Amino acid sequence: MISYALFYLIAAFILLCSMMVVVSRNPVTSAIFLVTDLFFISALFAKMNAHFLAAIQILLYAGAIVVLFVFVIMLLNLKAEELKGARMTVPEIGVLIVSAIGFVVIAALLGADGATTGGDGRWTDEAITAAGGNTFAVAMRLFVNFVWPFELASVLILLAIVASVVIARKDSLVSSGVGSTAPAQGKGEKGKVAHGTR
Amino acid sequence: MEQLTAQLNEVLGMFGLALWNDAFVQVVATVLKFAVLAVALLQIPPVMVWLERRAPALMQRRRGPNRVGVSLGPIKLRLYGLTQSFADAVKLIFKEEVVPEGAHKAFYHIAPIFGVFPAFLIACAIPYGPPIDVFGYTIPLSIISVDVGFLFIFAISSLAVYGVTLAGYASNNKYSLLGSLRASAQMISYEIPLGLSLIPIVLIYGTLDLNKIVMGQENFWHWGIFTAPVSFVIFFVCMFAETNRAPFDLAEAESELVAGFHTEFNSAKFAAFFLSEYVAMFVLSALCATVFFGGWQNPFISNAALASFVVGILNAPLASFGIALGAASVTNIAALIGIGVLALKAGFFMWMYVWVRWTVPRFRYDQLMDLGWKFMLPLGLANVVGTAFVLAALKF
Amino acid sequence: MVPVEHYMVLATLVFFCGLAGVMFRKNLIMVLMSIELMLNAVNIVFVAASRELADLDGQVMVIFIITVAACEAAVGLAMVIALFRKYGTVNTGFLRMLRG
Amino acid sequence: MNPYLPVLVVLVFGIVLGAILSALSFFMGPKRWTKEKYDPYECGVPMVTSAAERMSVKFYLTAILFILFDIETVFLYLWAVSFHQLGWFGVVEVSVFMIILVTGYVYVLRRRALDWD
Repeated sequence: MISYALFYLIAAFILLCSMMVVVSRNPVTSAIFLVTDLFFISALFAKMNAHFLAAIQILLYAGAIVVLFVFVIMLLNLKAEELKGARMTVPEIGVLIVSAIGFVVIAALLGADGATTGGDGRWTDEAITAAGGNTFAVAMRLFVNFVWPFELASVLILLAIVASVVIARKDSLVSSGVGSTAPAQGKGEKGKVAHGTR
Repeated sequence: MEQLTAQLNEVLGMFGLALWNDAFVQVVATVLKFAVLAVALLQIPPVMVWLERRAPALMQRRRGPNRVGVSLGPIKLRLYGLTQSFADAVKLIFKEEVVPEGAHKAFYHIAPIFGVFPAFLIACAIPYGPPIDVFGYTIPLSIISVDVGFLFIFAISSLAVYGVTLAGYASNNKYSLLGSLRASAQMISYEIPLGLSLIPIVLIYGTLDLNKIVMGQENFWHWGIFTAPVSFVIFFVCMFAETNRAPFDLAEAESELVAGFHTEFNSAKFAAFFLSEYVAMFVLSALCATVFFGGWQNPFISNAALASFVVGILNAPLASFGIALGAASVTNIAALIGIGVLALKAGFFMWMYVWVRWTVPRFRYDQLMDLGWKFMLPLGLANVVGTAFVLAALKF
Repeated sequence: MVPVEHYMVLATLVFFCGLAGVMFRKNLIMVLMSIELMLNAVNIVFVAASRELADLDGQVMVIFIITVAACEAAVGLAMVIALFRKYGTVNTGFLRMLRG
Repeated sequence: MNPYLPVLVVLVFGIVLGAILSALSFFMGPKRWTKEKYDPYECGVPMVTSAAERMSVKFYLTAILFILFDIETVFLYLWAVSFHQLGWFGVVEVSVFMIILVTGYVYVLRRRALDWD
């Protein structure tokens, strides 16, 4: 009984925070709502005995990615009132709710009954605790059965490092308009940029 | 009485609990343990403030506060200024709260909360002593015993950055915005070496759970500092950087940015930031003691042996009062000894904070970031690889 | 034990919040944040399915999803900074300038 | 019961404690409004420009590289837990992973992206 009540409480909070992330005017407010949203999602993972993922969700998502979002928002010093017209109008929110509920109803009607087949059915809760805890089981699974994706993940991270350093550096090639054809145009570009960031 | 318990059981049954069944005991134990821990943690800032005034004074051969004391009726107790900082705490609560105009109201009130609750959460994850048994229930002394141990502490402490960032963003003050950005940039760039420094410990003891790691350090020579000395060096440096203390306190240095991110916060909000800083300091010291200095294990005599020795001595005089201390009290006394030992070790590191603060000059900001990115990170990576290869060579 | 369909419905609703954020918000950073929200909805589905089918591959997939989401956020925000430096604004209104 | 029940209890208490502490002086303290008191603190100099002023891109680059190296730390934690069972296979696998990431780190150093001016 209590696990049902707990699930619906957490689900309600998740939906509330997701709505607030999308609807709120000030980007930092929506970033903080995203953090609380991630907190409740990690509570959901903990409820499903995915302990490692609950910790990772807070560590990587709430503690790193959304910190980057807050940094960029403060770096570009976006003010809520500057974003006139950036708010979601009421009809748009209406479309959101109608399409969400509609999709769920249609899926239910078509008899989509969630995941029922395909798993190897070995890793029940008892098997996981017997094998030495959720973290250990996930680690063994990752390093033995997912070797190639694991190595490609590091290539992906390397790619992201190189890309973000090239794009974001102050005098990087892209942002100083060197890519455009005529250098003169580049200077004009520079003029506009200076004007742009009043 | 029976009718009352029956009703109570019926109400509790609705929550899947029953009087004194396992879950109910765990909830009650958690609440009691948290209450005791919260009271203990709330005492730390005033004592530390007194230490921060008294210790540097004695280091510089001048007298720090040494008059203020307590007069209990006829007895005049001279406490060398200790009660002064308790009076400060009370004053902070009754001061007026000045919210600067133009400040972002919602974040101004939320920022201290984001500072305080992570500190308390990770304070609960540290094992303070061996399990005690009360009325037949053995209750572990770490309030949160999750099997992801470190990762839980590492994840929740990465949330503390929001307290700093929001504080700077909310107070409509250029300098605190710059201070908060600098402080949060420093905290995140020292979080990676902190995380990397604990990986060799997991490699050696094979588990993330702090209780098991303390068990693994039963033998004095298996203490973390002997098995992973480089990790201790990195962790020790990152301890100071993570809490914006000592040589790394540029973000709130008086000479640089007045008070950094919490310039505009006064009275109780300032006390909240103060509390979260000192609690974070205590937690990192306790973590360092737990991981590198054997937690609640004392060097050569095991706690249980010491406890049975103490019980042996106490039994003689107590026998006259007809009280015989049974086995349960041995484990409880062993737990008390464990708490004392851990408190001693954590206290030593708190003293290190004060000691280092008054001996090492402050870093410039680029030196600080270079040390983090260009020295600590490669050292951490090399340490992980080194430990792995040594262990692999030994074991496989 | 909560049936897995409830988790699927929750994930769908969160996904649609993210989708609406991507479609209706005019600020690029809000679009990226909504994408993070959609990825979280996918994470919920994966973990719920992995628990229902007693198979750990779902949880391993979530780790890779978080890696991809982090790299995507990093590079995406790098581009947003470059665009802000070039056009001075982050609203999607400046896309009209690309018209030939 | 789920080992995370105490976490929930402590989380609620922590937030309540933070809220009490944060709001304490709002209720307990006096409220005397004077204009100067409410100006942001500028060491006494009256404020010149509003607080919104551009920050250097260095903070942003630090945050990006923090994420990317945090992922590496997470993968290393996963490996550290399963080190004894994986044996040499695991060591080789993760050292390839780390070699690729160290090249990324060397790239960042050579591009001097992290130099604070």
